[in-house]
Amino acid sequence: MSVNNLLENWSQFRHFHPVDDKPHDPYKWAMSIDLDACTGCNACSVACYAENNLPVVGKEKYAHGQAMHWIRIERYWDEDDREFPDQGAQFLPMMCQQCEAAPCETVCPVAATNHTADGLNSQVYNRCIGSRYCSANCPYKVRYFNWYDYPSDDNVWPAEMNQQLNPDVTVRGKGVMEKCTFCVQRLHAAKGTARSEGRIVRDGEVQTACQQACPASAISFGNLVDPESRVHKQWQAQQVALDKDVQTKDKEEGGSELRGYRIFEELRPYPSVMYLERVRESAV
Amino acid sequence: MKDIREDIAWAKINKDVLGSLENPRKLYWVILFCAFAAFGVGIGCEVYQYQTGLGVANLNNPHAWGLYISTFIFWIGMSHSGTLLSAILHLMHADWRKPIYRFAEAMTTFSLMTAGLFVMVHIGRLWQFYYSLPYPDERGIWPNFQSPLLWDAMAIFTYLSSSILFLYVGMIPDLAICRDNMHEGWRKKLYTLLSLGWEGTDRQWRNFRVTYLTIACFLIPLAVSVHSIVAADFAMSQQPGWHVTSFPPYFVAGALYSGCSGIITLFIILRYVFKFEEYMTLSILKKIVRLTFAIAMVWTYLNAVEFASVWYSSDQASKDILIQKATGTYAPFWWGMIFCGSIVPLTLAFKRAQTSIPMLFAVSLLLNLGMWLERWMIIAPTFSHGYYPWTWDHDQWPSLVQWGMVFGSFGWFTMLFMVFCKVFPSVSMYEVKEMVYHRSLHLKKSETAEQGAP
Amino acid sequence: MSQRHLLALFNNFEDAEAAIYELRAANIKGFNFDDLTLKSPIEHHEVENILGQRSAKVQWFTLAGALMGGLLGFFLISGAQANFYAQMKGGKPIVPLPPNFVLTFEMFVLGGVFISVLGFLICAGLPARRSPLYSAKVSEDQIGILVKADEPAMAKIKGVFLNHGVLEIQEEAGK
Amino acid sequence: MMNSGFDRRDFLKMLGWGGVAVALNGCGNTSVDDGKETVVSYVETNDYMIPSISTYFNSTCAQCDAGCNITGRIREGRVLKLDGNPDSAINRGKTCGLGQAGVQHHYNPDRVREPLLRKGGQGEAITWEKAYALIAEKLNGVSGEEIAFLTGGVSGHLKVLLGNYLDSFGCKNHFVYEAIAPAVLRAANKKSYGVEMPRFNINKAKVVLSFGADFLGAWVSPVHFSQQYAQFRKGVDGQRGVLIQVESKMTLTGANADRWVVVRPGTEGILALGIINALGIATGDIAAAVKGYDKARVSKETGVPPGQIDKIAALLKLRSPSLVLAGSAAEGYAHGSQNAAAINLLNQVLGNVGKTVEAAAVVPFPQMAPATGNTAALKTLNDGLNAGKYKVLFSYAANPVFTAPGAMKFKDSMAKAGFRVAFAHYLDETAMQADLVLPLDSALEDWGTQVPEYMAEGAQINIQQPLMEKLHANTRGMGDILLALIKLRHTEEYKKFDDYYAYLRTAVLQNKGALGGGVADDDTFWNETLSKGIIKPAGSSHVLSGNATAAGLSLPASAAIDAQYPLQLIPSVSASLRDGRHTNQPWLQESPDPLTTIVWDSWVEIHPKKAAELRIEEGDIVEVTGKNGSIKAQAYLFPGIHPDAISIPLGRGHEALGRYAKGYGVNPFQILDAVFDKETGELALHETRVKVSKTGQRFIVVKDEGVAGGMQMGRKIAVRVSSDKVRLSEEV
Repeated sequence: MSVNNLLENWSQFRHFHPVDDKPHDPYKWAMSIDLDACTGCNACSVACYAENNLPVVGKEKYAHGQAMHWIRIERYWDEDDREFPDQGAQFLPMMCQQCEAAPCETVCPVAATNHTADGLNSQVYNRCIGSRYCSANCPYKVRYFNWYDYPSDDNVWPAEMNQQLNPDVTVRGKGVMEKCTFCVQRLHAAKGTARSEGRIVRDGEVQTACQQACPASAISFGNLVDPESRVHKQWQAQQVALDKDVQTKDKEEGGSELRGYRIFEELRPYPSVMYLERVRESAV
Repeated sequence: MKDIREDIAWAKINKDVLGSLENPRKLYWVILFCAFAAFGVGIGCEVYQYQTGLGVANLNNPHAWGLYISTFIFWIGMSHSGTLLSAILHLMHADWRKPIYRFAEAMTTFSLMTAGLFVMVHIGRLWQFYYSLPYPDERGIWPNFQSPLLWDAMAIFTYLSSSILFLYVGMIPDLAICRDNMHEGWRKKLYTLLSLGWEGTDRQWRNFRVTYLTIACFLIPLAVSVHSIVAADFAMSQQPGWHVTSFPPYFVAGALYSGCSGIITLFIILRYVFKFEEYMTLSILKKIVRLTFAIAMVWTYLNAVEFASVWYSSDQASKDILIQKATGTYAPFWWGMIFCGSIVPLTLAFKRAQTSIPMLFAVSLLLNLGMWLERWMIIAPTFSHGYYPWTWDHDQWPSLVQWGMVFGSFGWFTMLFMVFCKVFPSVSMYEVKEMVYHRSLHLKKSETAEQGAP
Repeated sequence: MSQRHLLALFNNFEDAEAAIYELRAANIKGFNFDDLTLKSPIEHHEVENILGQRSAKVQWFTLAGALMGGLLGFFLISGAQANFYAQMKGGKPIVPLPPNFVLTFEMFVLGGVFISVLGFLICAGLPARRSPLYSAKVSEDQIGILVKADEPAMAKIKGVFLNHGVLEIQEEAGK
Repeated sequence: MMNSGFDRRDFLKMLGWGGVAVALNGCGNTSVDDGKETVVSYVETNDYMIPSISTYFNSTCAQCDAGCNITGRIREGRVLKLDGNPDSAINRGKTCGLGQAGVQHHYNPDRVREPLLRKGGQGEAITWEKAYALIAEKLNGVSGEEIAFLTGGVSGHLKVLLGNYLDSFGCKNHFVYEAIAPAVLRAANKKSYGVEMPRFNINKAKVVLSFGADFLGAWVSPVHFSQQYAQFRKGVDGQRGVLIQVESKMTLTGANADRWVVVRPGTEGILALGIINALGIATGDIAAAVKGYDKARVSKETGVPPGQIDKIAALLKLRSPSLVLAGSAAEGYAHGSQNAAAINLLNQVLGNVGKTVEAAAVVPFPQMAPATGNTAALKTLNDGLNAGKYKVLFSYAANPVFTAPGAMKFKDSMAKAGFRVAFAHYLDETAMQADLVLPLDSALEDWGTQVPEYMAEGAQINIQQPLMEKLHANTRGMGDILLALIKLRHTEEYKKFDDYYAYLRTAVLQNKGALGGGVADDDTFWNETLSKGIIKPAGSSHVLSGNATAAGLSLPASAAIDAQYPLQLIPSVSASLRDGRHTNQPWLQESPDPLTTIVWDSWVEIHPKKAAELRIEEGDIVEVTGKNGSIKAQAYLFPGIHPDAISIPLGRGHEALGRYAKGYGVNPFQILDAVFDKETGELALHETRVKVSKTGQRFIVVKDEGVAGGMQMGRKIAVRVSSDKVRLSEEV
C-alpha cells in the first residue's frame, strides 16, 4: 500500500466496472430464465438445499421470516378484479442476481462481499461480521442471514442427516450473511479442470444445481463472454446488454418481439440474470 | 428575570457546586438504582442474544435492522445538542450557556457511548467486530472504506474523542478547584491527576482560551458531519424511503431537536437533584425552550419537505412507503411521531409553558418519544415495504429482547450520566464566576452611567 | 544571586492590575517583568493589555495536526484500497474519491483536535509541578500575583503590593 | 444345479423370467457391502473412493412410482446428492423436489433401526433371527386364505419374489394399495384405448386440454411431462402450444395454463360432451350421445360461459393435433369412470389417438410389470379384516391407517387381524399398530429392479443399487427379507442365493440375451448394467384400439347443493408430499406449496367470495365438518377454486412417522366419506361434502409470500406478454 504504487497505477485504480470496457475475461457467469417454461414446481429450490447445505429452519422460524431459501419461487396473480385467475398464475424463481454493480458490495463495512473476476458477487463468510447492511441495500431481498446457529440446532442436521452435507460447501454459523453463489464450488472445479487442459470451460460443462434439476429446463447458465455459450446467444438474441439500464426492447414504441428483461434494471445494479417474459396465448 | 444573580459570591459558587459532589438529594440514589436495574435487564438480553443468535430479536430477512439501529440513531441524535450547542454558543459569546454546558457535553459523551453499544449488539458476530477496524494486520485485508457504516464508525470515534477532549479541557480549571478543596482520599488523587497541575496562571489561561476556541470551531462542522453521515447510511442506499437528498439536514435538525429536549429533561432533573436552582435558572431554561421550539419548527419543515418531494416525485416505491406509513401497520407510530414532534412543541410557544417545570418535563419527554419514533419510522417501513413486494412483511414486531436492550440503554446512559455528575462538577464553576463577574461589571457600568448622566 | 518567589493575593482584578501596572512602570532592579505570573480563578482577558504580548502558539499545532490528519487519512485509505488484496466493488473504481473525502475530512478534524490539545499541553506547560507558592484561594475568588525576583528587590515589590490593597503576601522561605 | 427336486421351468418362474428363453451363467461380486468390516485408511482406499473426489453411481428414484433414473454423487463413501440420469428416457437428467429429497429419506434420523416387537404399548428391539422365527411361528397352521399381504405398488423382481412367497402357502390375498393412484383412469383408458397407460405426447400436441390432470405436479410421471411441457411451450414449428386446464381447484398445471376454466365440481364429463357437441364433428352414436349437451345446458350445469365452450371448441378444431387428458380431479367422483370415459371420447373424436395418444412400450416380462395400486383393494382388505378373515396381516410400502378414508375405520379393522407385521422405514401410523416392525434399508442402500408404469419411450427396466454402505447395521432390504422368509419354506430352491443381490444378479445374467447383453461376458454385462442403471430390453408395444363409442355413457346432472353440507371437499395432492409417506423429509416440509406458498402446515383453500360470505379471513382457524368427523385448519383465501368447493392438501397431519411430520397440519383422509366409483369400486376422493365454520381462533399463516399477496404493485417483476407479440421460433 505504498503511496508510490497508488500514484503510479492511479488510472487502474480509477477504472469503472462494467462500463469502461468488456467487463470480464475469460469468464462472466450469467443466467437466463425462461418464465414461459418455468412451472413453479420448486425442484430448483430443493436442489439448492441439497447442494448448498441450506438449513431447514422449521415452522416457527419460517413464520418469523427467517427462511434460508437461496432460490425462492414467487407466485404472482393478475391484478385485476376478475373472480377467477383464468389466465393462471405467474411463477418467478428469484435468487441473487449477481449484479455487476451490486448495491450490496459497496456498503459492507468489512468488505465481506466483493465482485469477483468472473463477474460474481461473492460472499466471504469468514469475513462477515453480520451488520446486514448488504441485505438492507439489496433491492431483491435475496440475501439470507443466519439468525441462529443452525449447525448446532437440534433438528437441522441431526445425526445421520449431517452426513448429507456437501463437503465442497461451508456450513455457515450464526451471524453470517449468505446467498446464492451460482454454485461457485462447481464453477471452481470446472475452471480447474479446464485450466489443467489449457482451455476455458465449455458451455454445458458446468451446471448450477437449480439448472440441473429444473424439469422444464427453464434455467440456462453459462459464460456470457463465450460466444459459443447458450446464455450468450440468448442474451444476444434478446438484445439485452449487461451495462445498460434500458434495453432495445423497452425503447421500441408499441412493444417489441423480444422477451428478455432484467428486474429493476432502472436501479442500475446491472443484474446478471435475464428473465424471458412469460407468454400467454392470445387466441383464448 | 435574570439568567443569574450578579451578587453571588464566588466562594458560594465553589461551595454549592462542590456540595453537589457530596450530598445530592435522595432522589439521586433512586435514579441511580433504577438505572442500574434497567442496565442489568439490557445486559441479560445481550447475553442471551449473544449465546443464541440474533434470531431471538425477531428480526428477519427483509426486516434486518429493527430497533437496534433506530435506537442507535436516536442516541447519536441525542448526542448532538450538547457539544454542538456548547460550541456554537461559545463562539457566539452567549454566556448563558455557562451553567449548563458541562452536563450537556457529558450528555453528548455518554449518549455517543450508548449509541456505540447499539452498533455492537446489532452485529451478528460481535466477537469479530475488530474486522471493521482499519489497522494493518497479517490478513492484509482492510475494511471497506466505501461503506457508510465505516464512515459512521470513524465519525463517531472522532466525535466521541473530540467531545471528550472538549469536555475535559473545559473542565481542567474546575478540577483544580476540586483538587484544592477536597479532603484526602481517592477523589483528591483523581482530581490532582486530572487537573494536571493547573494553577490558573496567565499563560495557562491564554493557551486554554485559544485551544478551547479551536476545538469548538472544529466541533461544529464535525457534529454536522456526524449526523449527516448517519443520514448517509440511509441516503446513500437505493432503498425507497431512504434515498432522499434532504436526509442529512433532516437528520441534523432531528438530532439537535432531540438533543435540546434531552437537555431540558436533564436540566430539570439535575436542578432538583443537585440543588442547582441558583445556577440553572428558569431564565436559562426559557432560552433553551425557545431554541427547542425553533428547531422543532425546522424539523417539521424538513419533514414536510421530504413528504412533499416524495409525493410529487415519480418514485412509486417511495410513495407507496409514505402511504404505508400513514395508513398501514405502522400508522399509529407514524402519527404518534407527527404528534409528538410537530404538535406537542407548539405548547412551547406559550410563555407560561416556557417556565412551568412539570409541563416542560412532560413535554421534553414527549418530544424525545417523538424523535425515537421518528427513527423507528425511518427504519422499519422501508424494510417491511421495500422495492420487492414479495418480501413485504408488516407483522414483524420486535421481540422482548430488542425492547429489553432499548430499555437497558436508557439505564446505561442514566447510570453513566449520574455517576459523572456525582464525580465531576456538573456546573462549570469558573465559568459561572466569569458570568457573574462580567454581569456585575456590566451592571456597575450601567449604574455609573445612570449616575453620571444627571 | 539567588532569586525568591513571592505571592500576593488581591481581592479583585482592579487592584491586581494596578499593582502590575506599577511594577512594570517601576522598573525595579533585580526583577524581570517577565517573571511575573498572574493567577486567577477565571480567565481575565484584559490582563493581557498590561502583561504585554505574551502570545499563544496553539494554532500552529492545530494547523499542522489538521493537515497531517487529512493527508494521512487520504493516503491511508486510498493506499489500503489499492493494496495487494484489492477489493473490487462492482460499478465503482477501486479507489473511489467521494467516500474517501468523507473519511479524509474526519481525519482532518481528528488530527486538528488531537494535536491542538497536545499543543495546549505543551504551550501551557502542562502537566506541571505545583509552583513554589500557591494558595487555594486563587481557585476560589482571589487574584494572585506571583513574582520571582532578586532578594534585594523584594522589599520594593512588597511595597508596591501594599500600596494596592493586597490581602495577603506569601513569601518563599529564605535559603 | 438342476438336480435338487425342482425343474428348470420352476427356476425360471422363481427368478421371474418365465416365458422367455434364457441362458444361465455364473456369479461375481462387486457389492459395496462385501462383508469385510475392517478399518481402511483414506491413504489406501477402494478404487471407487478417492478422498475429495466425487464418484457417481446410477440408480432409480424410489420417492414415487414414476421410475426416474438418478445419479448419486458419492464422496468419501457418503451419498451427497441425487440428480437425474441424462440417459434416462423418463427424466433426461432432471429431477423434481421430491426426488432431490431422496437423500433425506436415506439419512432420516427417524428411521427404524432394529426389528421391533410390540410389548404392551412399547416396541422392544429383537434380533432378526427371532423376528423370522416369530413370523414362522405365527404362520404355522395358518392357511393361505388367512394371510393378507398389503403392499404399495411393486414391480420387478421384488414383485416376483413376493408372488413366489405368497404362492408358497397358497395365498392369493395380495392387496396392492395406493391412496392416490390413477386407477379410474387406467380402467377408462383400458376401455377407450385398450391399454391402461398409453403414452401421452404433450410435446407433439398444439393444444392440450386437461381435465384436472396435474401432469406438472403429481400426476403419473411429472418430471417427464414437465420436459414435454417445455418443448410444447416452444412449439413444434414455432407455434407455441396452448394449455387449457379444466378443474374446480387450481393445480400447479392449472396455474401454468393459458386458460384456466373453473367448473362446478364433478361436471368435467358434461363439459367434455358439451365440447364434442360444440365441435360438431362427431358422427354416429357419439353424435347421438352428445346431442342433448347443447351449450345452454352444459353452461348451466358446469358454470362455464357458453362463449368459453365455443372458444375451446374453435381452438381444438383449428389446431391439430391436440391432446385431451383426464386427470384425478375428474375421476374422484361416484361417476368418475363416466367422466373419464367422456373425456377420452373427446380424444377419439378429435382424432388424437395414434398421434398424441400412443401405445406405450411394454417390458416383455409380464411377471415384472408393475402391480399397480388402487383403493378398491383397500376396501376388499378392510371388508375382509372386518369379517375376521385374516389372521396374519403383512404391510409394506403402504400406510393405510393414515390414508384410508375415515369412514373405513381401518385402524379398528386392522386390530382384528391376529398378527400384524409391518415392513417399514419409519414408525408410521400403520407400523404403530403392528405387532412386529421390520426395519427396511433405504432405497439408496438396497438392490432392486423396477419397471415404471408409465413408459416414456422404449421399454425400460430400472436398476436400483446401493449408493453407499448401509447406514444402520440392522436394517434389511425388502428383497433380502422376502428371500429369508421364502427360505424358511423352500430352503432347497433358494439356498444358493446368499442374498437378494445374488438372486438379482443371477436373474439378470441368465437373461442377458433378451436384455441386450449380446455376447458380452457376465461380469462385463453386469457391470455395464449397473453403471448404466437402466436396462433397455427390446420391448413390444400394444396396439391402441380406436373404437370410438359412447356406449354406456351416462353422466348424472350436477348434484343439488346439500343444505347441511354445502361445500365439496377437494383433497389436493401436492407434488412433494403426495399421500404423506415423505412428510418426514424436512426439505419437503419447508418447500413452499407452489400456489399458496404455505409451509409446514395444512390449510383450507376457500374462494374469497365464499370467504366473504362466511366472514372468514386468512388465518382463521376453521372447522371443516363432514359426515365422518371434522378437522380444524387455517383458512387461506385462494382465488383458484370454485366457490362451492374447498380444498385441503393431503400428506400432512401425521400422528407418527417422525419429528418433522408429527403434529404438523391435519389429515383430510380422516374425514373422507366412503363413496366409491360405481364402475371400478375406487374410492371417490372428491365426493365428500362438508360445511365450514369459524372457531374464532386466528393464526398468522406461515407462508413465503408477503402481505402483498402475489401482487407486483406495478414493479415489473414477473412480466407477461401475449403470444401474438413474440416470435418464439427466432429465439435461442
